[in-house]
Amino acid sequence: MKNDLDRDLSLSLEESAPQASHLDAAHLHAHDTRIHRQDRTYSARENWAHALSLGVYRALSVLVAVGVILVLLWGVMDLPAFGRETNPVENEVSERYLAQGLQEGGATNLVANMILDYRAFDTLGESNVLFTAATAVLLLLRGLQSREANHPLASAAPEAPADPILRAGARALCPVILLYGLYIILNGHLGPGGGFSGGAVMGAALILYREAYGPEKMGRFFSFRTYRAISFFALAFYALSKAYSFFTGANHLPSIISNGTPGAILSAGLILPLNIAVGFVVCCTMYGFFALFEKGEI
Amino acid sequence: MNLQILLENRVEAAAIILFGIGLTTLLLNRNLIKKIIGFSFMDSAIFLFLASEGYISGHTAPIQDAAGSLPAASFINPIPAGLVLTGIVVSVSVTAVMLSLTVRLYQRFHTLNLDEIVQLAREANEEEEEAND
Amino acid sequence: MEIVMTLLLIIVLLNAIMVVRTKHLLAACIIFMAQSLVMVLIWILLQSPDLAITEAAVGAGVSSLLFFLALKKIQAIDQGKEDSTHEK
Amino acid sequence: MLWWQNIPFFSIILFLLSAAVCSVLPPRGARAWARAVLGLCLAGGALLLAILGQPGSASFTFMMGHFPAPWGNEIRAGALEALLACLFPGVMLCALLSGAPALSSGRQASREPQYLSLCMLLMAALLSQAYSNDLFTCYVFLEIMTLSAGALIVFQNSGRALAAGMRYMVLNLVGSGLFLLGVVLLYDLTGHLLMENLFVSLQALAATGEYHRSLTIIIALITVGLSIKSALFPFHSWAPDAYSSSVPSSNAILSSLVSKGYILLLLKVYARVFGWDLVLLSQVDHLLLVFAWAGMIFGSLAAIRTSRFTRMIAWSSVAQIGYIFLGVGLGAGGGYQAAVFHLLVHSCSKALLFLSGEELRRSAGGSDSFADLAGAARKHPVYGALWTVGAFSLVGLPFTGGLISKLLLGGEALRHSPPVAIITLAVLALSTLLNVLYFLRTMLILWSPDQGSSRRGSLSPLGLGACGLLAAGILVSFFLAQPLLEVISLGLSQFS
Repeated sequence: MKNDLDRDLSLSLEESAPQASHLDAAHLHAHDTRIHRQDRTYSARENWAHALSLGVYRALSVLVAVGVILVLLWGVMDLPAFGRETNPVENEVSERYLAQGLQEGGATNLVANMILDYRAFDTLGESNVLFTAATAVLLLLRGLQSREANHPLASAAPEAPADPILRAGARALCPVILLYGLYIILNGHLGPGGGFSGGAVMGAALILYREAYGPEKMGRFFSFRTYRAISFFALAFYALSKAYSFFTGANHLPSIISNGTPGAILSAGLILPLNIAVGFVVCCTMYGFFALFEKGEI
Repeated sequence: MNLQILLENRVEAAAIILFGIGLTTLLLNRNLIKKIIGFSFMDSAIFLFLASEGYISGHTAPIQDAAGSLPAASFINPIPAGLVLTGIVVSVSVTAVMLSLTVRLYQRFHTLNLDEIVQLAREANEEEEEAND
Repeated sequence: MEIVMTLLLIIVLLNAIMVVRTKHLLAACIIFMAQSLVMVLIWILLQSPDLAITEAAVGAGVSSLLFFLALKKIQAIDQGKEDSTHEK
Repeated sequence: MLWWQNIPFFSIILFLLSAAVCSVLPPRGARAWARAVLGLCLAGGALLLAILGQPGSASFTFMMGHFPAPWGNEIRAGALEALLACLFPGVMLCALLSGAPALSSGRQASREPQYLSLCMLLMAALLSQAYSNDLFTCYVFLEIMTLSAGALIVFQNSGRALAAGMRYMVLNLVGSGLFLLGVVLLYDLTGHLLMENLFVSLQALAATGEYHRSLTIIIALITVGLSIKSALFPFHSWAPDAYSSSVPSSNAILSSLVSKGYILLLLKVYARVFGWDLVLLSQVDHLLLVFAWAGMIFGSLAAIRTSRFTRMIAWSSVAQIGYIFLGVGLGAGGGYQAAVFHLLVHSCSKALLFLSGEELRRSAGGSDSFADLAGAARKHPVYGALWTVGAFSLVGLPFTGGLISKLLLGGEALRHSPPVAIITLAVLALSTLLNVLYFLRTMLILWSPDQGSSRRGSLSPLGLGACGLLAAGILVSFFLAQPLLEVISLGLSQFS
C-alpha cells in the first residue's frame, strides 16, 4: 500500500496537493481517490479539446443570453410607458388601497395595510416560506461536524478569542442595533419598515454579539430550544390570529379587534402584533442561518 | 422608434436585460456560487420590473399622515411595493437553502463545478451498487 | 433624478456582467453586496421606502453575510485538508 | 355562509399550524399529529366532495379577510377542487404510512419532526394552489412547494441525493422565475391579479388586438415555467434523479403530488385566466402536443434502457407526465377531462409503484439493480401483487384506471384535425407498447422462481393498508369511472 500511495501523490503534486504524511487509513483512501480523480479528467491545460469546448461553450452562452434578452425586449417594447398616470395598473384596486386604507386598515403606512390586512394570505404564506427555508437549512447543516468528528471541518476554525476591538465595538453597538431593529418593527405600521426588515436588523445585532463574545456566551440565553420555541409561538400566533380574522371576515361576523386612533403606536388592529411576530420569526431565522453556517449548531 | 421607446422605458428595459443575464448565468455557468448569484440577480430584476410598473412620476411614497389629509392621488401604487417585499424575502430564503446545499456538496465532493458533482455522484452511486453485490 | 436613475441602472448592468466575468468567488460576492446596495438606492428613487429598508437589511445585510460565510466554510474545508494532513 | 364552506379555509390553516407544531413535537408525537391532521382533512375533503359532487352544484368563494375579492384574497372551491382535496391528503397519508420505517430508522430518527413539518407545509401549499384564485398567492405557495420538495429530496444527505437536490433546485428556480415574470407582465398589462378580472381585461385586450406580442410571450413564459417545474419532456433532466434518490415516501410524494400541483395550476391558468381560444391564438397548444409526444416516447425508451429498478419507475413518470400534457394539449372539454383523469390515476399508481417497490427492494437485500431483484415478489407475494396492480394501471390493462384514460385520450384525439389525430394515436400505441415492454420485463424478473434465501421482511400492517388503499384507488377509478368523469367535467365547467 505504501508505494502506490507515493505514486498517487506524485501524480497529483502539481495540483498543489499537500505532502501527506501518514493519515488514518479510511481518511487517506477517500482523500486520495478524490485528488486522483480530480486531476485526471478536468485539467484544461493539456487537454486542448476540453479548452476548445470551453470556448464554444462560452460563445454559446453569450448567444443564448443575447437571444433571451432580445426576445423579451421585443415583447416588452409596447408595454405601458414608465411612470404615466393612465397606466392600466392605476385602477380601482389600488385606488381603494390609497383612499380608504387608513379607515379600513388603520395603519398610516398604506403598504403595511395592504400586506397585513387586505392581502394577508400572501404574507402568511410568506413567513411560511421563511420557516420552510429555516427547516431546510436546519436539516442540511445541523450536525455537519458532530457526525464526522475527525473531519477537517472540526479542526478548521479553532476558537480564536475575538480581538478586543470587536469586543469593545460590539459592547457599544449591539444594544443600539437591537433598539433600532425594535423601532423598525414597532413603527412598521406608522412609517416604512415592518416585521421583515426590523427582524433582520435584530438578527444582525444577535450575529454581532455572537461573533464578538463567542457561541458559548451566546448559547446561555439563545440556544436551540429558545430558537424552536420562539419560531413556534410566533408562527402559531400568526396563523391563529389570521385564522380568526379570515373566519370572522368570511362569515361576516364583527371582529372584536378595533383599529384604534391612526398614528398612535397601539393602532391598526392586528398589524402591530403581527409585525412583532414576523419580526421574531425573521430574527430567529437570520440568526439561525448564521449559526448553522458557521458552526453547524445553533 | 424602438430605441426611443426603450430609452423612455429604460427602467423596464434595464430590468429585462438584467433578467436575461441572471437567467443565463443561472443556467449556463458551471460554478455553484455564480449560479446562486445569477438566480438572485434574476429575482431582483423581476422585482425591479414590478416596482417600476407601480411608479407614477411626481407622486410620493404611500405613507398617509395621521389625520389622513394627504390626497389619495398624490401617492404611487402600493400593490407592487407589497408584492416586491414578499419577493425579496422569498429570494433570501432560497439563497440560504442553495448556499447550504453548496456547502454540503463541497464537503461531500470537494468541488463547486456542477458537472463534476453529477459525475462524481454517478460514480459514487455505482460504487455503492458494487458494494451491495 | 433622471440622470441618477440612468446611472444606477448602468451600474446594475455592469455589476451583472462583472459577476459573470470575474474568476474569484470572493470578488463575485462583493459585487453581489454592491448590487444590493445599488438596488436600495433604486428603491428609494422609485418612491418605495419599505423596499429600501427590507432590501438593505435582508438583501444586502444577511444574504451577503451568508455568501461570505459559505466561502469561509469552503476555504475551511480546503484548509481542513491541509490542517488535518499536517497535524500528525 | 354554510358551515361546510369553511372546510377549505380550515384545512389550509390547520396544515400551516401543524407545520409549526410538528417541528416542536418529539418524533412519535409528530408522527401521530401529522397522521391525525391528514386523516381529518381527508375526511373533510370527502365531505366537500359529497356535497359539491352532486350535478348542478355551483362553486363557492370564501373571502379570506374582511374585504371582497379584488382587494382582499379569496379562495374558490368547486367539484374539481373537492376531488383534489381528497386525492392529495390521501396519497400523502399513504406515502407517510408506508414510508414510515425508512423515515424513523438509524440516524434520521431525530430529524423526523422536521421532515413531517415540511410535509405539512407541502400539503398546505398544494391545497392553497388548488383553491387559490389569485396569481400572486399561487406564486408564493409555488415557492413553498419548491423549497419543501427540495428539502424532501436531500433529507438523506447522501451524495446522490445532494447532487439530485441541487439540479432540482437550479432548474425549478428557473421555472418559478419565468412564471413570476409572466405574472408580473400580466399585472403590467391589466392591473389585476385576480383570475376573473384578468380574464375580463384579457378578453378586452384580445378583442382590440392590442399587446398581441406581449400576450404570446406571457403565455409562453407561464407555460415553459410550469412545464420545467412539472418535468415535461425537454426540461425533465432533473426528474429521474430527483424522484429516485431519496426515502421512499419522498419519492412517492414528489412524483405523484408535486408535479401534479403545477400541472393543475397550468390548467387553471389556461381555463380561468386566458380562456382556451386565447391559448389557441398563441399556438402554445401545438408546442405542448409536440413536447407530450416526445416525452411519451423518450421517457419510455429511457425507462427500458436504465438498469436500476427505482430509476426505471422515475423515468416512467416522465413518460406519464407526457400523457397528462397530451390531454392538456388536446384542448378544453375532452382534453382537460382526460388530463385530470390520468392525473388522478397516475398519482395513485405511481405512489403505489414507489412504495411497494421499496418493500420488494428491501426484501431483496436493498440493492437496486434488476439482477438482485429476481424472485423478490415471491418473497413478498402481497407487495408483489400490489406492484403488479400499479404496473397494470400504467400500462392500461382492463380493470385499472389507466385503460380509461388511454381511451379518453384516444377518443379526444379523434375529434381533432387528421394529422394531429393520426400522430397522437400512433404515439399512444407506440408508448403503450414500450410500457408493456419494460413493465413486463420487470414483472418477469420479480415473479421469476425464487432461488436465493427467502428473507421474509416484516409486514407492517399500516404500510400494507396504505398500499392497499392506493391499489383500491386504482380499481375504483376503473369501476366508478363514469361518476368520476361527471364530477371532473362538472368541476371543469365551474373552472372558468
